[in-house]
Amino acid sequence: MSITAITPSEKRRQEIPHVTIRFVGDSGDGIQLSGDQFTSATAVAGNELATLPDFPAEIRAPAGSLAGVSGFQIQFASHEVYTPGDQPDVLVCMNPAGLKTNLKLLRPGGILIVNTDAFSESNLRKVGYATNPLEDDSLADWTVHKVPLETLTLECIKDLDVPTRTGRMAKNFFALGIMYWMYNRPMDETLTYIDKRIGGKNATLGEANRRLLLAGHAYGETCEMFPVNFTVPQAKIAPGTYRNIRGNEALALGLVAAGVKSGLDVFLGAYPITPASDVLHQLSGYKEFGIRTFQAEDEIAGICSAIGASYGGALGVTLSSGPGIALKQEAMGLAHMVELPLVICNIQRGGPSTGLPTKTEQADLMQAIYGRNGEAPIPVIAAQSPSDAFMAAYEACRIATKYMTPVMLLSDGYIANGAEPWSIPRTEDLPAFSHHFQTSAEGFQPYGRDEQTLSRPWVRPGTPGLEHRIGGIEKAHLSGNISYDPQNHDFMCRMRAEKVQRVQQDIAPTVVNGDADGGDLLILGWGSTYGSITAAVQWARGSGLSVSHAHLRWLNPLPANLGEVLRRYKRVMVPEINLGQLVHLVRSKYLVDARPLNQVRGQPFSVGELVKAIKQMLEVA
Amino acid sequence: MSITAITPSEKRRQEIPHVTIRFVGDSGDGIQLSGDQFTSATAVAGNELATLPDFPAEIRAPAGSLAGVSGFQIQFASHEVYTPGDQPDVLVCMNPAGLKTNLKLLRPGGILIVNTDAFSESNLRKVGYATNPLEDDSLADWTVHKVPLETLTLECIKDLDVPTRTGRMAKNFFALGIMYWMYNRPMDETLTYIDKRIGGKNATLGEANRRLLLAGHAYGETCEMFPVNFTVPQAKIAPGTYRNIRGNEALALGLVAAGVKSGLDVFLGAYPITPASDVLHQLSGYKEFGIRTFQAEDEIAGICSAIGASYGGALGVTLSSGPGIALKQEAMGLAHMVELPLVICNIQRGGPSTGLPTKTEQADLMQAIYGRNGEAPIPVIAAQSPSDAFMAAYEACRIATKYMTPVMLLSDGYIANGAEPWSIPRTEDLPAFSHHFQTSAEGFQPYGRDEQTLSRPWVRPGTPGLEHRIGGIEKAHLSGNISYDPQNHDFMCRMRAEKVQRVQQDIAPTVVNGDADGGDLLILGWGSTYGSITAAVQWARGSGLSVSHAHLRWLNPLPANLGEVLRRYKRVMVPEINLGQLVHLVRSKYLVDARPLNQVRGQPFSVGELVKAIKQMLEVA
Amino acid sequence: MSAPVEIPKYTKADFESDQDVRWCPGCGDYAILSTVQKALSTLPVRKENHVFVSGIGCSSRFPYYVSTYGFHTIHGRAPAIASGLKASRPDLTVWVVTGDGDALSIGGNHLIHALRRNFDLKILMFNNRIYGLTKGQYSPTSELGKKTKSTPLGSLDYPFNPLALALGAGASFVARSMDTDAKHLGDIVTTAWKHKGTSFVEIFQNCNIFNDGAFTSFTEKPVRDDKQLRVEHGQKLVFAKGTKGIVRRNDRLVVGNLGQDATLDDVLTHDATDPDPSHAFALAALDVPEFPVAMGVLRAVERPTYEEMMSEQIAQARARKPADLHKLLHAGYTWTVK
Amino acid sequence: MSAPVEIPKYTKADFESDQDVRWCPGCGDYAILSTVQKALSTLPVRKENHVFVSGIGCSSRFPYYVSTYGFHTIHGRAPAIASGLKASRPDLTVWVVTGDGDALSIGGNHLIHALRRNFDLKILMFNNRIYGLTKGQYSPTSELGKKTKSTPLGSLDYPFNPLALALGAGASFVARSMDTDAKHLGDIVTTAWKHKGTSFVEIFQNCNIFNDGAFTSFTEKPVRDDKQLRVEHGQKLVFAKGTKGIVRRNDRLVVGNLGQDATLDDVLTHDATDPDPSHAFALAALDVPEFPVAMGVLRAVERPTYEEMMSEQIAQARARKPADLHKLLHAGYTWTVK
Ligand SMILES: Cc1ncc(C[n+]2csc(CCOP(=O)(O)OP(=O)(O)O)c2C)c(N)n1
Ligand SMILES: Cc1ncc(C[n+]2csc(CCOP(=O)(O)OP(=O)(O)O)c2C)c(N)n1
Ligand code: SF4
Ligand code: SF4
Ligand SMILES: [Mg+2]
Ligand SMILES: [Mg+2]
Repeated sequence: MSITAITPSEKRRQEIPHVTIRFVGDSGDGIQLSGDQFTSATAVAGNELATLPDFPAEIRAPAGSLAGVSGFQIQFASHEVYTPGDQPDVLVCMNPAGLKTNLKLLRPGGILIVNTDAFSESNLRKVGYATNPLEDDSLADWTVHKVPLETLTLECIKDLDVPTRTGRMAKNFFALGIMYWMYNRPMDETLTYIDKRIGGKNATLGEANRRLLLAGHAYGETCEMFPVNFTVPQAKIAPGTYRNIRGNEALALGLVAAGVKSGLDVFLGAYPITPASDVLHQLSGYKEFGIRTFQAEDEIAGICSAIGASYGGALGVTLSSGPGIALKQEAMGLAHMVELPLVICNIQRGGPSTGLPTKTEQADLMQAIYGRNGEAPIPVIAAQSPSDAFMAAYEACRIATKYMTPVMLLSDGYIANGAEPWSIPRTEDLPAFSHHFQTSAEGFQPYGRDEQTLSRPWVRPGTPGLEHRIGGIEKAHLSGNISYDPQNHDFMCRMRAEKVQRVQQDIAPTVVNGDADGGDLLILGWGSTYGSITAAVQWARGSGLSVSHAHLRWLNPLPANLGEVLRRYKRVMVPEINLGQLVHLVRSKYLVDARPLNQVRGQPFSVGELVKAIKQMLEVA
Repeated sequence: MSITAITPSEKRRQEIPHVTIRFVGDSGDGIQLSGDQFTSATAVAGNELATLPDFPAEIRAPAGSLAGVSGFQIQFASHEVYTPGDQPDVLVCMNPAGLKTNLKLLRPGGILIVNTDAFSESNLRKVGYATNPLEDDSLADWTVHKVPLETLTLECIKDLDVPTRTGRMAKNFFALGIMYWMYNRPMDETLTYIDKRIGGKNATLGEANRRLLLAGHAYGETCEMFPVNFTVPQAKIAPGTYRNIRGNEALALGLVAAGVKSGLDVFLGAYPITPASDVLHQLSGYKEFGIRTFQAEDEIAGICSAIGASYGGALGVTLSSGPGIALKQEAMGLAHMVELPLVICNIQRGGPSTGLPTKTEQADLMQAIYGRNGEAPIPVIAAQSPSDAFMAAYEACRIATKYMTPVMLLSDGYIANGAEPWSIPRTEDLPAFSHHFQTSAEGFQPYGRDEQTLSRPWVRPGTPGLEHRIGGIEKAHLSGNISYDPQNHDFMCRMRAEKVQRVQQDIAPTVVNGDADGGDLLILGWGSTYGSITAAVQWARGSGLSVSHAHLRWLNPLPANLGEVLRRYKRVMVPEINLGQLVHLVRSKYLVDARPLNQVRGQPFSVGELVKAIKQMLEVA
Repeated sequence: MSAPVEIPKYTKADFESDQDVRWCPGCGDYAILSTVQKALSTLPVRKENHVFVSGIGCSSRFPYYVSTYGFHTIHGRAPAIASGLKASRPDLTVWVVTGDGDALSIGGNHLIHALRRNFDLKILMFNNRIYGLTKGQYSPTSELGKKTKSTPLGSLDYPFNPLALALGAGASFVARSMDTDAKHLGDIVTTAWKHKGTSFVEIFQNCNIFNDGAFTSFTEKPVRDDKQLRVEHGQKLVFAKGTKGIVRRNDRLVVGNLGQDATLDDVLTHDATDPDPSHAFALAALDVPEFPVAMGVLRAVERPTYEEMMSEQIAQARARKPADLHKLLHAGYTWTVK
Repeated sequence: MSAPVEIPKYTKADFESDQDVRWCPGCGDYAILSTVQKALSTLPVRKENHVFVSGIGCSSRFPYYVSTYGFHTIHGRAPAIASGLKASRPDLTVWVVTGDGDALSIGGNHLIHALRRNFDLKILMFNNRIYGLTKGQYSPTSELGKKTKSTPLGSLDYPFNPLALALGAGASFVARSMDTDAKHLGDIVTTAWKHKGTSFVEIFQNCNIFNDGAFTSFTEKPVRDDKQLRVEHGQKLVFAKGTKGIVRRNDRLVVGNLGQDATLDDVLTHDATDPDPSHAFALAALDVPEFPVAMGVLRAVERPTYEEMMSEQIAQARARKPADLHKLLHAGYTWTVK
């Protein structure tokens, strides 16, 4: 790895295997930016890492208010990392609101770095502190470093022509500099960012931020307050070219890749909604790939326009979250009936109703499988991590086209906004993905079927001699004419169901991490719980417990061998960020006494609570 | 019973225990009217009965076309009757299209009464008959009575000033007269109908129809063609006052009764759709009950207006079918979140998508339970027969109000359009149904809860001192303020789920018809399969098989004792007019190896196919 | 809508499908079908390049009966589906067939958005002022107080004026015609096809089963001339065989009796191309009994279509940088582990 | 909206709720909130009889901040929910607060239907020409070519003119005002309340985060007088401190320079009560740069409200026959088995 490492004085270094750091402050404090920069630097440093941004629920809450607190957490290590960490070891705190809401998360004995300048009386009052916690003994359990960040910042750039307000807002780079020193992170990447992205627009501001980062670093090095800095050795990372990627970005790239590899034009019809909108934003910037993005008047028009595009021979995609997905169900039924490819991306968020728009949840699974009127099964696939959203999206497109069916892709708020290093695939290594438009009139039947996939032919309007009519009323086998024949309806319902079932042909058998031949406990998961479960299982196996893990990519159909796999274990546990959904599917289907583990707290499982549940289930202390 | 019976000559009478008659003809042939009249006469005759209208799928198909065939079937008996009969014993057929589509249903040896006048060459050609089936030997398996209905009709009224076209259309009354003679039905009721409803508008036409009915009757009596007439002795019917009622009518009356008994104003917001519209039509005629019906611009506005009305302190109701229900799911989530009473009537029809709008199906169960984003459970209740829709609707309203929750009421096309005698309940015997609007500010909390039901208080805007705000974002326990607190969200999701679960308090334990203590096979059903299952189980028990039947009124929550009941039987079978839905719920919940029996042919199970499945499952010949 | 290289000589029969037509005998839809099929046979477009998209309703069964490509979709959503189709396939001629319920009730939002976006769609709305398929409930164009199955005591909603709504939404082309006037309707359909942008055509259509005679107050022979204003771009707004005209008095439109209280000079001239929609709006608002009903093309203003601009953006983006997937995946900061 | 017996003397503070207001500092919503709270305190309506219903958006958070009854519903559906509420509770004053996205994008259909039905709803639409809550995508009122997160190369849809759309839908009351002019806005809100029927008020609102300065072309001090036409019923349409007026020339509206190419007599007079919506439509269509933007009440026409007619039907039905459940259940042919 080619990394510019900055070497601090050797004597104060201490090596640790992993650390979790959390930055908190006001939405205006640049917390997310700091987090992103720290993440890049950490990736460059060769550590494994996982991150979790924690946006304020309010669009723009009053400055300094509890509702306006923004957070960013990162765990990095010299070994594999699957979650952003349960409990931070370090809390970097910009204001009283951040302290009030986040202190309880910091592990006892952990390090608290706090911007004392923000602890004015009015700020304290705003969040309900009667006395200044920095001045009473309420922080006795932690190692506290008080830094007058704003004073230092303003001092450092006082000769530059930067308005005080702007200058004060730049304090995050000073804080970042301290952290870079403390965890021995390379600064090149961030300096380049400052010069290009900030300095490019405003040279003085660029200069100010550059200075602040370096000054923060120097402050760490020289200041008496910090007795030691830490080194987290490089992890053994698989060879490859990496970038850091958020889930929504990866999902968008997966759609672009599907378009390029299949030769199909991608059309996205969507209506903005949190947290799905970013995928729309991303895709709207890829016009050179021929991607047509259409901001529709509502979610129904979004999916309908995508169906229209698929009918015309494009790869129709729509996306939404929460209530927006509920609105699309009628049109999904139409797509199922007319058997056109369509990908519906559901970036799940806290429900029901408007719910908790900025929080994560896995509670739309049953809706994905059963949400439509009548018998209208569709394949359902789930992404399991930010970078994995790329392949999940790619696969969703491939299956939709191959089987001429709508496919629902489940992601969630955690995946969408979380970021992780991604080993960028070589385009030539992506799974083969072709498409076929019928052009020959010979033996053409609008509802004739491919023997293997049961898919019907895809005909682009404009193809001479193949003119035909389709629609949402039940259609006669082969001809596709309207049919009210009772037997035909039964036949066609079963045919469509069977077609969806045939997607099993393209689904890898369930793989077990752990004791493949059976054991005391299998943890069955899906979606974004992947990281927490993996970490918890690793921990449990390390303590000698017979615990294994299987994670589902496809929720409908389920892998052919799943029932057989489940039966190999004495117990099966299904952790979900909902009140129990997948667990119903497997209990019903395999009559296995799988047990649910549920929470809906708008955030991922912590490894700790999974470990606790594992112990309980195995009745060990 | 006070029935005016007409006594034909005794010598030609034959007593039979039951008979199934089917009328078929063109939509314009008055088939449904004949069926209705025959049904009333049969009820008056003191028989048990069940009926099934079979509308053409096309709004108004060309006269004489196969798509335009309308049918009406009735079974009546001297014993209990649960279905309209599998195979007709008699087919009354008005035209070649009716013969072509229905002859295969008639039991071998059955009676075919056919209107020869309609078998013109052009009519035959229209439906693809190369030769006239009345003239070749294709009807040899049946007892055929050829009647030149139109000729007889016109002859009979030639002295009246009735246009030929109109006169020809009145032939159904002549045919009806024959059937009244043949099955010894009282004619008073129909004569009154003719005089009032037809004669009231057009005296000449009234006179014509009166004459035709009597002439048909006389024709039966005197004509050489009919060697015998049949008597179906009176059934032992529970005492009470009866009327014949269709499911949609009963459902509407249940809503009216709920309004009257609870003292709440009923508000219906709905958008027309087949087969739900009739409930809207019915209710719009009950203005004197203060019922406000609002034909909205779409299904979403329909449910939203009902939510607005409930918020204002009315009993909000909405209704739809098929795709219309899918569209309402987002708003159901809102009603669940703000915890307001709301009744959503889903008159299920053939799906998916537009599907088979005029056919019946039970394929919306999973959608009812799981169709929303997030964790948004709602109680689900199902009607099991046309007259039962009254109590099902009443109960849905009662539970919605008592638990402050949306409730989905499932009916279907078969129940909606089917009719049966209904023992009219005394209004004072209806279950108690009160409501409470909070008016006192003392200790008022918008999301405080009743200890027993967990329902929150219902406050009508306009109540001084109780001003508060509600909405679809997660709310804090008690205060109802917006809350993004993770623990609160988990708590509230579980609280709402628990509230829905508490409806169990109002659900009668599962009752088994048959061997209550256990046996070889339990058939578990829900909704409109009630009649077929009851008849099939009766048959099976009659043949000495250990078969029992339990029928669910509530699908969510399930009755508290259901799991325990299911486990008493060696086998459990779940017949549904879908591809397997309730069966998943019970398998998952109770880990019982319940087996599905499914068909989606747009029509109820026949008793025969259920009997066959029972035999197969019990491995008897 | 550039004419393809070779257009076969079509007849009406070339546009008749093999499906049995299933409307009630006497329904106005038959006449419209026949007129449209005839118009199609005269257009310089190959058959396979026409697509008919419809929603749900009697009128929406239309696509089954035309032997081109056809898509009978779901209730109210045809404009949205057609928009997606046109956006990705600007080469096709996309027709939308819809009813007053489909277009203005459940589908109202998609309609007004299609109109403002100006996709090159040809929208034919059959207005029978009733829900036909669901057997006769009042529709958003039914008159106030209408007694139907769902309103036994009379409806309470004021009806939409579809053209006024379309103009309010910013429609670039609006026109009106009727089922029974094949010549006029044929011309209007052809003109609508020629317009580049969303064409909205309201076609009065008799539903003889549930709303018979809805339009007789201005279509019956005795009143027809007096109660219809046939508008033509650039022509004076005269009617009643030239005896009357629309004039402005006290800043309001009134009927002038030529030779009596008004002269031909007073009569306003129709300008369908006026960029300000107010002129067309005023004409759309004219209604019986006080005024004649304006028939013909009320507005036809050209402006770039959505799909044109979309294709242009794509072309420009492509000109700026090549579509390189490898580069895209490797965008931003990357590092290599060996 | 009959005045209840006793109305307490209210101050603005009586309409402030205990919830922290959560808009961005500088957002135009603050000013509107304050003006509306003030207006409420002057109306002869008891506090508990006001209900605020909203959809989803920054603007739709409004109900939380007003200490009356409030219902923050789902995106776009507030008019439908409010209609049901008003239909069953005609005694309440029902306000709808909505944004340009909530009202015109996802909620467009419910809005136009509410307007034609004329429920007595007071609809306040905060038009910031952007989606604020979802962080800055263009809205149906954003100008063509707008660059936003979802349209990095510029939007392709022609915007709605909300008042033109409302008039096309048959609105009985339409008006326009702006966040920063508390006096004008307060008057308009009060007038909207007084109107019996659906009042539609478009309020230009600055979103200083995602669309700052959207209205400066006619609200900035230097251009304000010249670019705003304050309309008053019965008054001449003059502006620019009386130096200009709206006149009709060649049947088109143009700006006349008084004392130069036009006299005060030439200037049109505003008639908000004209039953023909064409006059109001023409005013609504005026736009910069050619014209000033019309502010004030463009249309106020009284006609029976939906809920009035509904209550009337019920009263009549009740007068005709008593509500007897027993009789209803026993309607039609019945028979008794003993
Ligand atoms: C989502 C949905 N809601 C309701 C219906 C029922 N429905 C079908 S057509 C129709 C109205 C048709 O009226 P219109 O568009 O005027 O067509 P017409 O039959 O009069 O030609 C309705 C309410 C449906 N099919 N789907
Ligand atoms: C069904 C649904 N779709 C989408 C959203 C996301 N959403 C919330 S507000 C909004 C637009 C808000 O714009 P506007 O109404 O103009 O309000 P503003 O925030 O600008 O005041 C969108 C798209 C949602 N909450 N629900
Ligand atoms: S119901 Fe009316 S619109 Fe429908 S086919 Fe019959 S006549 Fe035509
Ligand atoms: S985003 Fe815009 S509209 Fe929303 S609160 Fe902030 S300034 Fe106001
Ligand atoms: Mg219609
Ligand atoms: Mg906005």
